Amino acid sequence: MIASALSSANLFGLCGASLAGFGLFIVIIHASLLRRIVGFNLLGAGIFLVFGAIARRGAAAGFDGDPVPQAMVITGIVVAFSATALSVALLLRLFGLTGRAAFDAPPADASRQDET
Amino acid sequence: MTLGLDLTLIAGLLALALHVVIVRDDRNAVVAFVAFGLLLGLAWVRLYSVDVALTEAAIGGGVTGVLLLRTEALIRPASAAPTASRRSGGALAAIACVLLAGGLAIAVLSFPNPAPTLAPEAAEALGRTGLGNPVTAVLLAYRSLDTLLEKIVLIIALVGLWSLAPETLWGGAPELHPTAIPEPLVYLARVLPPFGVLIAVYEFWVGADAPGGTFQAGTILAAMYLLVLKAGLRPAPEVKRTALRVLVAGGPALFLAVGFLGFLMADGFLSFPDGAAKPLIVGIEAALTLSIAGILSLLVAGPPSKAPAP
Amino acid sequence: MLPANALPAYVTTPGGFLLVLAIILPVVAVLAMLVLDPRHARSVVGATILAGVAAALAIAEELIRTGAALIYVVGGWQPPLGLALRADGLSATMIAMTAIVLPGIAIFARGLQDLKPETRNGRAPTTFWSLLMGVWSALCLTFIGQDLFNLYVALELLTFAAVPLVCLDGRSETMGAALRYLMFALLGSMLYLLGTGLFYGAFGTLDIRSLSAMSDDRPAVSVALALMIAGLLAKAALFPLHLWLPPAHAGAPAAASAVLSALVIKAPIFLTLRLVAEVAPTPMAAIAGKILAILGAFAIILCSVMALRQARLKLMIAYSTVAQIGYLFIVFPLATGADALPPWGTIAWTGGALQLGSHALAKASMFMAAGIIAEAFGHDNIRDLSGFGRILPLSAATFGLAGLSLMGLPPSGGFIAKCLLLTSAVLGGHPWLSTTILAGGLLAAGYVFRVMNRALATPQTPLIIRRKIPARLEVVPLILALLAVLLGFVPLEPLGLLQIGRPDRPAETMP
Amino acid sequence: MTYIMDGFTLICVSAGTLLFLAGTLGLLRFPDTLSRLHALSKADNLGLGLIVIGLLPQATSVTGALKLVCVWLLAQLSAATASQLIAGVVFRGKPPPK
Repeated sequence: MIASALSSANLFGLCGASLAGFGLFIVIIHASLLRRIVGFNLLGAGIFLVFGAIARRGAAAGFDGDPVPQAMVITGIVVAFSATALSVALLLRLFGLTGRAAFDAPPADASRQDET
Repeated sequence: MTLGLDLTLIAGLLALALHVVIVRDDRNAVVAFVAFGLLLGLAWVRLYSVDVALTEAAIGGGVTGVLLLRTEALIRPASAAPTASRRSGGALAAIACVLLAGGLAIAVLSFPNPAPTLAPEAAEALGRTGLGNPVTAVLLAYRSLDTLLEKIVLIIALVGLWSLAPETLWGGAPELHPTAIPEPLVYLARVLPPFGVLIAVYEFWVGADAPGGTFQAGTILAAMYLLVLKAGLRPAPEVKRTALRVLVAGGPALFLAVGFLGFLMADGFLSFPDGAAKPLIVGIEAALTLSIAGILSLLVAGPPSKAPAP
Repeated sequence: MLPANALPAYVTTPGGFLLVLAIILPVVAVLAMLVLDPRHARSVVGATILAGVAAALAIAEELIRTGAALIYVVGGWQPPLGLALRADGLSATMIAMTAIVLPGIAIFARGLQDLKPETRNGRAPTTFWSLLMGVWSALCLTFIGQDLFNLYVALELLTFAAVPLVCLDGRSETMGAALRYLMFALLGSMLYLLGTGLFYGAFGTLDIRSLSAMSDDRPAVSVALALMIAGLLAKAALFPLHLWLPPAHAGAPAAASAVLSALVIKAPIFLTLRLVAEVAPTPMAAIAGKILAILGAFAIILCSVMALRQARLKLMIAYSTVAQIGYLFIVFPLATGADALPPWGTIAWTGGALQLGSHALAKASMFMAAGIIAEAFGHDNIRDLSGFGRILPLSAATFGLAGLSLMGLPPSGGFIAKCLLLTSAVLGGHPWLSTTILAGGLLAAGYVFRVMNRALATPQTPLIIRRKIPARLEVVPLILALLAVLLGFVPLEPLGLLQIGRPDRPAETMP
Repeated sequence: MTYIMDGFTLICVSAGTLLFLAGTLGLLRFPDTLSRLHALSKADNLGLGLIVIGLLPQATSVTGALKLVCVWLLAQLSAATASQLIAGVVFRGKPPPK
């Protein structure tokens, strides 16, 4: 019983690890800023699942999981949501001002162009 | 049997994540992400973290999904002409991600057995708070400073979000509803909110002793309010209104006030007097629930898009 | 069962409540400004700054008087279940540094806003005050937090307060810069959070004191530290993760640039220092130190060259920030490499702390001077600023004095800092590090003189003044620049103040 | 008695699951949006309804049973609205509103 619970926790931990990998890949590779924001959310979901696996492994004292990492995940989800809200608002404003939803040139090049 | 369920769940999560990575269309990716959020809620149930499952389903799948879908609809003209995703760094990025996932996997598998845990300490200290739900105890007693500051994070994010409005619109009202409001939406917005409020009150009330609590209740309230706004039953409020700002600041302010009360009545900042812990915590939670509902719905509503009345 | 149980419990010290005040006072201001009419924002901030500076001074005074770290156990819940706050000598120095620079910037921002009284209670000024208070609270918590997750909350608070500062003026290019900054910062936070989780999974605690006693070279620790340090570097803009910084810091309004460049980036650097010096086991700290120093050296050379090539004054200063951050990472191998001394006893440690402080003062004053110049002439193209020293002599003097510190010329805080680092590098047998330090100084001299040359040149066509700048506005940056110079008069030896409260563990771990 | 109840649950839940499967198949295979919608709402209404009815005898308390019924009613409400909205969009031949 305990062994199966532990292995299930580990499975979800490994799932979280892969999700974090997928999320990071999107964040690095996709030009679309909206997709990157989704990528951040995937990365976050993976991280939280790792926390969840840790919490489940720490089941003791009559609790089904360690409440401390669980509470941290709740805090984390809320913070991640406000990050999403802020970045979406910035993206929409950028779109409203420029009509684009991706970064243009890398800033190193943009900064070197001469002023008029 | 349960192993099969877990594996199915994990396979679904990974497949949806992969879909988000490779699909060309942004809308498709966002829809897949919403489905992903709901499956993730189930995963949390399987991890016996019902509190987190409720939060994840409400925020991760629900409100974030609304936000992303709306954004996708608004910026679709830009994404219609797809910008070439960077091919050059692809291999390098893939290596970085495999390294991250692999390192994490090794770390997860190398955790000591039996796992170190604070559950016994949390259980032992639970008596001092009078609460029954250990997660609520962690959030509002043991690590209340984290929770308090996280509310400030939300408020700062909101202030920053409002500041993104053009100069003339600052302090005005956001606008959510489309020009033509579909009939069924209005019907839903009339029927659902009473249930929603009831469920939110229930979640908040049981949160002290059973899974549930301020975040979950606040998110449901926020969702109901957003539904009402979206159906155009009520105009969105101007964000400079004092009543609205008092609502937003009220929860954290009460939390702070009780925190300072600890200097006078108990062992110091954020400590509760003996025996009064539970009523104080429930009081804080009530105010926080309203504040969270306000903050979350305003974060989804976005920066003001109508000029304030003079 | 765990070695953590052998550690002494945290006991709240008599002055401990001051730590709570340092974090909470700005938070009260944020809430008050949210509810009150924008007209009152300035008085709220003024009162908070007075109280906050008093708290910072009281912390320093209490620390020096007792000679021991200040500790506060929040809510009476003992770590690892609860949270503790702890200020040692270095933390108190950082808090004091913040309490000097931040009010200076606030006074400057107030003066700048007074130039346009019609928008004084408008969007940008009002938001600036709220965000400034958010930054202050987050910085204080970063300097005194003892719990890795608590520190994560501090980092997020810092990020969310800092990002909107970048795009306060609402131009489209600053929106892009802000979004890029947010994405780098978020990635950093997430990697940091991931590391935090791994630490919890491995040890069941996030309390830094327990972790420093328990951490060993098991795989989870290596992965966790690598993730956390990489995340913090993205936030600190260490080469090659610096791409977001120049457009963000240069695009922000003058006062906001000063906050970002002088203060905000110091928080992740401070945390990196704590992770490497306290949590990482010795062999891992040595490896991390080497990598950080190499990246730091690249940052110094490459970004100084980039600074030399910039056409715009603010971009030049921003690139100079990336270069000067490099010096802080050179500290790592120098401080942890000496076998006979603990890190905090080395001259490199003192040099690093001085570099942190003097850069904060110098960079804040430089950005403010650049803001005055941009306000007066309507642009900040270095080529077209010939003779600005005649019109704005005080700002030119500010620029020159701050430049002294960046170049590392005596007398200045930067000189002492770089001199200590150089001595440490020579004694420790790191010839390439000493070469880098010297070369970085020369390059800094190049870009500072390029501006000073313009300042003192005779213009062919007289500069057109768009707006008259009152002298009292110029005085604030000048005072900060003078303070940066005055730091040059501290004695050339390991400072006692920086060693108070170290080590944070029982004496038996002392070598 | 319990045997009968368990049998009832088994039959109802299996039937519900089957309907869900059929609905999903329809969602994937039907040619146009409206018929897909039809398949989906069948699964939602009948499938979920059958599962809830099947689970009712297993509820340990009256409130538990009431909660189950509430779940079904709320799902009905949201599914009906969503279907209406989607159908409306199809009818007007426009992309969905924001």
